[in-house]
Amino acid sequence: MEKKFKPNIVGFLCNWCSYAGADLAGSSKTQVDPSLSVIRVMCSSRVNSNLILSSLLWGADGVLVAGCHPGDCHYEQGNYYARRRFALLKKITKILNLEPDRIQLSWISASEGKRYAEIVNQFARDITKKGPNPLTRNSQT
Amino acid sequence: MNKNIGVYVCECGPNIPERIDVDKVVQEMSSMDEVKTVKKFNLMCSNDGKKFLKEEIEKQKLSHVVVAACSPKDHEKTFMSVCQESGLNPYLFQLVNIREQCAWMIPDKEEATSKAVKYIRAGIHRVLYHNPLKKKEIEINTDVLVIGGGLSGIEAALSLAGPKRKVHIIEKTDSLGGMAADLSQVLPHQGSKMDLIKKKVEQLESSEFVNINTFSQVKEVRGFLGNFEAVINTHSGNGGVEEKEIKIGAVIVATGFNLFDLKKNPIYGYGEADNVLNATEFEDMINSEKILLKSGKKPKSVALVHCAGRKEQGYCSKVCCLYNLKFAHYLRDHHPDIEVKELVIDWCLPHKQDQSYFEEAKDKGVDFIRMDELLKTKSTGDQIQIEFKTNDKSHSVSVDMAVVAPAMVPSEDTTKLADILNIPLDKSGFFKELHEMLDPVSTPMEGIYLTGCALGPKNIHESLTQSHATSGKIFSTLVPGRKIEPEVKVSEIKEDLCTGCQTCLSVCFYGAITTDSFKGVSVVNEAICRGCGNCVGSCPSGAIRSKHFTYPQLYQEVLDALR
Amino acid sequence: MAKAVKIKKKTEEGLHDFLKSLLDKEIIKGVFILKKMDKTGAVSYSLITDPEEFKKAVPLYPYMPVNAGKALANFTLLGKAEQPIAAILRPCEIRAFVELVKRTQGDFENFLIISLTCGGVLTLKTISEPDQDKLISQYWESVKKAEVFEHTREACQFCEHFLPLNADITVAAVGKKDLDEECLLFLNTPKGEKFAQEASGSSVSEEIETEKVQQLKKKREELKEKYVQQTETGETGMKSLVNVFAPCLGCHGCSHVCPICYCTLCEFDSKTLQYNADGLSSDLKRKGGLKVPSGNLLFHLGRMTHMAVSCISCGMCSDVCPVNIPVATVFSKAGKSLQKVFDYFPGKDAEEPVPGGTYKEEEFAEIGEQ
Amino acid sequence: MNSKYKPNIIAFLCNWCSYTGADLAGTARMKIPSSIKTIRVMCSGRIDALFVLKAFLKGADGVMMMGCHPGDCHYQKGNYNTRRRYVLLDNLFKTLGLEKKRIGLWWVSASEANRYAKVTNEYTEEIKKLGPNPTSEEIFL
Amino acid sequence: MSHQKKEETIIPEKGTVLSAEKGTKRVILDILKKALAENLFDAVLIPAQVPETEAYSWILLQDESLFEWADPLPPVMTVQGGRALSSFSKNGELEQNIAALLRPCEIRAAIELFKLKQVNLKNITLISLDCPGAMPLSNYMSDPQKTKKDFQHILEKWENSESLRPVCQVCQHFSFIDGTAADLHIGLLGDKNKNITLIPSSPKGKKLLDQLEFGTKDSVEKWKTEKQQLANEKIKRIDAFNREWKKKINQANGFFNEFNPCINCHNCMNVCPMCYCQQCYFDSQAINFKPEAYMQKAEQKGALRFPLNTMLFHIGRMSHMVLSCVSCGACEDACPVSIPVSQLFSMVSDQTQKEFKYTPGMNREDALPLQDFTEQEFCEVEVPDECHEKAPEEAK
Amino acid sequence: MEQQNVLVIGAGVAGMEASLILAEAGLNVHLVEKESLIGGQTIKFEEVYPNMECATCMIAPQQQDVLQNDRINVSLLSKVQSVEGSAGNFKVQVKKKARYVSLINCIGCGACYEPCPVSLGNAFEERMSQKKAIAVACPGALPNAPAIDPEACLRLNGKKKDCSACQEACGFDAIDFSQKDETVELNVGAIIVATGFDQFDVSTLPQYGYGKHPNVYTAMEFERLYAQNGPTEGELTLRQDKPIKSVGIIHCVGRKQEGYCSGVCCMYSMKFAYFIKDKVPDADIHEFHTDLCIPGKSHQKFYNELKDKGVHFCRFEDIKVSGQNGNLQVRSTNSDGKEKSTDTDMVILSPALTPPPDAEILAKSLGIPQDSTGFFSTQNQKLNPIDSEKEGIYVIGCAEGPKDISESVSQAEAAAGRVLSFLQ
Repeated sequence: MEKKFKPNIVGFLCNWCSYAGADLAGSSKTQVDPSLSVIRVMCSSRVNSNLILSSLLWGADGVLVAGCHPGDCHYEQGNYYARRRFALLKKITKILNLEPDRIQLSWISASEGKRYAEIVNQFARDITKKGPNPLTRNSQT
Repeated sequence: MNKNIGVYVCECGPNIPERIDVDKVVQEMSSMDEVKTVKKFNLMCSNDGKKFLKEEIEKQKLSHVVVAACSPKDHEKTFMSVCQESGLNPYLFQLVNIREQCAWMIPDKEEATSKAVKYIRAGIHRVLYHNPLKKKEIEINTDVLVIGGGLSGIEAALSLAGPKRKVHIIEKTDSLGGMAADLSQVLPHQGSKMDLIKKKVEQLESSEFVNINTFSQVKEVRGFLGNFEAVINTHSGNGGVEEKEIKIGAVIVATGFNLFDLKKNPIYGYGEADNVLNATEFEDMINSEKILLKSGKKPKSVALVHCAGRKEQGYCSKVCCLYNLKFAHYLRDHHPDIEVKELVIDWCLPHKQDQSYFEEAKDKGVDFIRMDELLKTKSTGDQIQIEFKTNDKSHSVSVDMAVVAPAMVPSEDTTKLADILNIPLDKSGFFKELHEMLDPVSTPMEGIYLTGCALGPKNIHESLTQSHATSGKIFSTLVPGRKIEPEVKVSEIKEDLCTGCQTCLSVCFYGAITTDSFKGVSVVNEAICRGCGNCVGSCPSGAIRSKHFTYPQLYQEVLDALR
Repeated sequence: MAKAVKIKKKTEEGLHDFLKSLLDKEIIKGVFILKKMDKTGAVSYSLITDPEEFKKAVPLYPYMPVNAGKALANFTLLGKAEQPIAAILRPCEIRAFVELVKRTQGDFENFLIISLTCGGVLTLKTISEPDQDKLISQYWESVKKAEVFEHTREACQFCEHFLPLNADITVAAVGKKDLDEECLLFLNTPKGEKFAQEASGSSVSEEIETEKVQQLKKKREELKEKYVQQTETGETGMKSLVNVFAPCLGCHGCSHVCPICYCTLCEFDSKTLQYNADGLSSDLKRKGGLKVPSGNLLFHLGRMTHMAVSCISCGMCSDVCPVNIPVATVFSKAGKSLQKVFDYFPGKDAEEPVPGGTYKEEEFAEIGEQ
Repeated sequence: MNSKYKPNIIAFLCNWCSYTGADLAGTARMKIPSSIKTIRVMCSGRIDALFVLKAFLKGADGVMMMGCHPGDCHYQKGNYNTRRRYVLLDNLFKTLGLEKKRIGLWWVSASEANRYAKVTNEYTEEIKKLGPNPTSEEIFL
Repeated sequence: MSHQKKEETIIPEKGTVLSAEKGTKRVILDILKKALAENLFDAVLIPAQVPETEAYSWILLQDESLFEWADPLPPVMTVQGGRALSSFSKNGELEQNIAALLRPCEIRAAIELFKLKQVNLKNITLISLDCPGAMPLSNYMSDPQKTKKDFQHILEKWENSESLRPVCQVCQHFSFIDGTAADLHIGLLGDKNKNITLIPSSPKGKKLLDQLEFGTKDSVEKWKTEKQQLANEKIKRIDAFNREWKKKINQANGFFNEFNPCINCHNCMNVCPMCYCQQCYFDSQAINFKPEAYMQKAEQKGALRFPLNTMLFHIGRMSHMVLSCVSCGACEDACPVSIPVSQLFSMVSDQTQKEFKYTPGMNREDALPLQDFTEQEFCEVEVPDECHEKAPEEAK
Repeated sequence: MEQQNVLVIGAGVAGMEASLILAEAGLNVHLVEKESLIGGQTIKFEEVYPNMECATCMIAPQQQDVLQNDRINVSLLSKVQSVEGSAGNFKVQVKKKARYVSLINCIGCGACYEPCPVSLGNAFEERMSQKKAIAVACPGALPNAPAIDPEACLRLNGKKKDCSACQEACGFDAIDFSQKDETVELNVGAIIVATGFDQFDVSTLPQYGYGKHPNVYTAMEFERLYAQNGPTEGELTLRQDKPIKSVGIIHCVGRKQEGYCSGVCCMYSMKFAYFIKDKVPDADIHEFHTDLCIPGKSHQKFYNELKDKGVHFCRFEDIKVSGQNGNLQVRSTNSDGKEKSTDTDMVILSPALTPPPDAEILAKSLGIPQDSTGFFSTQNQKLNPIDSEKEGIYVIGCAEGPKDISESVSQAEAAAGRVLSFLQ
């Protein structure tokens, strides 16, 4: 029953830039890899380690956090905090023995529909290449 | 409470069925617990669709509604208001985006269908965790406090004061008028005198809706839009300080600017060489109509030196070029015997009529000299020698008198006031606007506005425009008789769980979180919170909840994403 | 005499096979059971759904990493299990689960509860012992003989309720000499009987409470007396209590692992009982010295008022204590006394109300009237 | 024991019966020992076991719980629960070898000013005999 | 936007050297006794042995008779001192002047907690001392006498010993390194056990020495040299230590294997000074789900471990407090199943703190890493890497 | 004022801001826009200086608010024909062109573009890409619905009267050929003019080589070239395709001719340098400027930063662009008369901002004068910067003169303030 591996990717998108960018990708009929499931949050700063770590431990093959470009945050500074928290998390996930690029932070603006598609497709390709998150089958998580 | 969820799949004409097997979606969803009904509809956002949804909610006695259609950016509000009309709390509704995020993105029908199922299922699970949120209304005070009695402050006060809105204006000096009152002419190319300011001051003083406090400063401001309280200290004549508290709905900061201290850099020769004046001193000379050297003689030549302090401060003050031109015009018009040399780095004349003003000066015989960098100003006996560099070569001119145009710098109380008002400063030390482009007079603290040179160097017409802009903002947010409705999806702190570590406080840009020092817990001011959730992300103990984006709600989405 | 099934296999194997066939045939969707973890010797509870994973299951392993009653409650806190699940629990774990179900912290539905006549569990510390296997075979030898094994928990050593209540199926272990030859499953309920049809054994009629079992019960009762004596509580009142709990770090591990302590935020962790500057000042003035963090005894006594009446004496609390305080023994002592007063046996019946949540008008009439 | 010793007694009174009774005692100018410090609660059922324990461990020489007589509870049955709670505490004190006299439960109705005076005086005397609560000096609690 | 008043840190050159003939501990206690007698403090926070038992606990000591039980350097760390300090000082300014005698890691925890508003340092004088490390709590609890003897031996020799807790063996901050935030440091090194050196490290500390009429006239060079020697040894050890742990963790399932025996008692969190939350997020109801969700996971994985979310707890806790971890080892001491929690956390925190250029508890003024940011940092975490320097924009 | 209605002409960033504030204050706003979409020029920009923020992210929420606000009545494809009356009571005739697409039915799915047989240059994209006769200006345009260009549409221009390709493709019955141009009369109390700007026509100055050399771009062309939602989706693909090694950006194009400094070109020219450095880090970028006009507290920092990045700044007195085979040469003369020649692959011209071509007509219908530059004049340049010569009519944003977004927004808010203050 060797089925082609299709990853499960969780994408946290900020409402103002990245979600709008994703919408633009849709309304421009850009093809985007379906393995990413979008979860809308108001600001990338809402996404903290609790959300990302639990996604990973519960078997997400990849987690994408996308927010406004630095300086563009609808709430002025949220994405800077998001970035710091993310930098910390990158360190932490290392000890889970996961490839550090299973989690990704990207800046996607509302006009960057194409970029959204590129980032998601590339990320999905990367994750597919990496194969399933070993934790998906880890009974301890 | 019984959970009766209604799930409606919008076909969006051919858009969704083209790529998604809607019937399959409907079938999958109907097997879910707590889903009372699943139906598809051709176009939910049409009037028929809205009517249909309304009937369904009423007929089926739905407790929650999930609509799978387009992006929330398009029709979230539409369906929320349908819910509202049907007597269902609009926050017990979830819009699932299967058009942009599935149908239009995924060419493979099977994949798109299963993705849509995933999303809708997540939506159903999520909506079960929704709470009925209620809009709140807060009574407001429409009065306004204007800090600073300069031109900007006066204009704002005049524009705002009226029978339904009182304006308190406070000025730290003895009289209103500010910097502009000392100017010889404000309108260089039209040459009219500046008694207009006087008129405006008189108008203010005679208004029954304006309360003028001179010799006064703010000591404390607390509260939020529509409900501020300010403590004002007024220095009475005998050295005592009188304290009073006023209630206002908005604050306008119009504290103006200071001039760069030319003594900070010896290259300007100010304070060392006689007959090196700064712009204000020269204005005084014009006002007294006597252009004389220290010796009492009339100068034969005057140099107007631009851009003093620009390099030190790191910005162009915008107005200096024009007022130097004004000086040049004045000298040529009234003292044609004085030779005028103007030492310019870059002309900054960004107004449709300023260039012609420059051309006119040129025609009047002003000697414009381009310099790349000023090197030195020194006194050589009777004369002042100014050395500068152009095209990598050194040059110098000698004149009898030099007028140096200093940069505009933040006024001295800026930092203190920023602390009192809890608003940020920018890197140049001026107040920082909420958004440099789109919100140039607001601050992160809703209800506190900025105008004029408190924000950075500005010319008079810009300052006036901004004063009107602040009044526009206040007119539209603080309408007499109306209440304000703060954002509903705000953060909320569970007191029991809060440890009082104030992490949330330090990450909140809007100052919406304060500490209850007695209880040792953080408190969200819902009137200020914008609902970004940064505090939630920062709280280690999960004591903060961002309404409508709670952990359980997001976790439901995560779980279904991983199915 | 009770209905039973006899399988001609080593007890643990027989049980293993029985459960595996249930799982293979999808009669049950999962088995809640102890499982050896890969590589490391650690054992933990798992909900197994994949028959492959089931190979690593060790249903009767004498180790209790967590009171399974608490784990099951965690699983069913927000609703009942949708599909049938078999759960292998020790008698005290079932009692814990019952107590939690009473407090609506869990749901019994759809569980097939399998238990055993319990010889106790080894202490948590033994898991890191190098000669663990030897210890375990020694353990089983003593179980066969219905003896008290010295490396089991203190609470197990004096546990007289080692015959399960509320189990659908009971595995005979204590005092069963032929543990290694045959597997005897008592079928206590119609549900147990129904599921046991899948077991490849012969129906028999056997006695659960054998002579050996009764002997062990008596032995354990005696031991209880002994251990309670040893804790010294009650001899010199407050002073001895203080001394018993003196090493306490305030880690509250005992409450965290206690199946009866189900609160998400313990009152003793909350702000209610924290010192403020004023209180500190007056206490310090009065006593001339103050232990900090304070409230140590208040925590233990308070916790006792909250749960001692429902204490099922599983011994998790003692085992988890980093400073070897015999928490379980003290609590068992208090619990036993309280349970007698209220005529309450914790974990007997999920329908029976908790003593704190009910009353009889006629009881304790003399109180308050003096 | 020093005859001048004045114990510290905390009394939790239910609002409807005992507190009214205590008030009545006051109006009637009855002599109530000054050692009694009353704390009003709406129902004796609100008297948490922790209130009693905390008062005791903080060094109260005696803790009194007072409520309406059985059957008279303003909230129908609160005092039955109180009684059970008292039994629990009493038993705990006994089992652990603590001085069980330091806590007590009395029913005092709104009209029983006399009873209130009586029980408070009696209890104070009893506590006086018992002496100060050793807990109040104990550092290592 | 309140601005914390800066307290300057003096780089100490001079201090007081006192003879320790009577025994190091006695001398320290005598100093404190003197300070109490002269009303320089109202009370001293110090470890003490509970009479009639072998247990140690923290006491706020006011009555002189209690000095009999006090022990400035007990063989074990029971409750982490930072936590003890927090327990009574977090709810407002104290009325008493209190001196707290803490190990360096406890001082650092106290400073971190101070930043998190869990300790109010207003009327507290922090006194630290050179720390030889502590013995594992479980060893002490099973054989107090032997452990005490071993510890005494270590204290005399100041040599590394395998019997110390592993994190203590590689502790870099066992002493006053470069401006710890205590007010006064007591150097036990320097003529080991013959003398003790009092080094003032804040104006408060200096004033205290003056008030005690010790002054600051003696050179502290000797202490400095010895301390440096010991530090160098430790630094060598820590590299090997980190390497070894990295290797272990980098094996397949390394992290999970280590935490496998976890029984979810949360002792590690409850004794951790930096886990200051009332209720741990991982105990909260936020991560409770319906049985179906768990079943779904179990089916996905083949088996699902109970108690649920044990690993999430550990990794999540790590993400919450690793930047503030002072490697005090309390967690490991409290673990009933001997998981090397502290060693793991210490390894991770060592690296993470370097990344954030932050050493917890060194300085009262440093902003906590997650309450702060700069615009130009960590650009490398964005993908695709778009690290263009932004136009200068105002931070706060 | 009797009328609580306000007319706002132009739905650019200034017009939208003014409308939103007035609507929030409780007034009814008629927002008249000549294009088929709102947002004005700002939405063409990928990023705006000085903080390099994404313009779409910045503006989109505002556009949404305008479209969803009950108090704002947006008329697209509309122009003001005539104005009568005085402050407090203006009667305005607005001519509204037919869109031929029902905004109520259309959901913006875009099914209609494909079958349309007509292609033409997209003016929104500076004709750098093609669009169909029925199309939206760019992806993400708001309102998200196409319009039919009646001159291009075969059915409407009579070339093929039975063409109904789009109508057949539409699943929502949104295409309505029966729509007619109409004129509506509005009663308003005040008028806010926010008609924006146009760009100086660089083809009138041959020395810049625009039109002759394909790789000479105007600023607006470059904005679209760079935009993610533009014709090349943000790729810097030149008209005459070649790798970009060197770029010349020429300031002050048309300044002399128009007689004023536009005040924004220096900054946006530097923004271009920033863009190019971002995409092609090795590229040599030359900024040819006369006077650098970078007022404002954060602008100079932007300049300093670029200089640090190695962008060359060169002051010129005279300049000329020539070229051969796609290689461009910029010859500049400095104030000393020294000549310098620079080889580039691409030249971007930063033209002056000018009044839109129909300003004159509008000025006449409104009865307010234009000044010598062609922008609307205001009462008093310094003390009443937004009040036109006629009471009740306010001029804001670039309709009043060249300015940046920040100033335009300030003026918009100020105009709202004036109207509301007047009402008080």
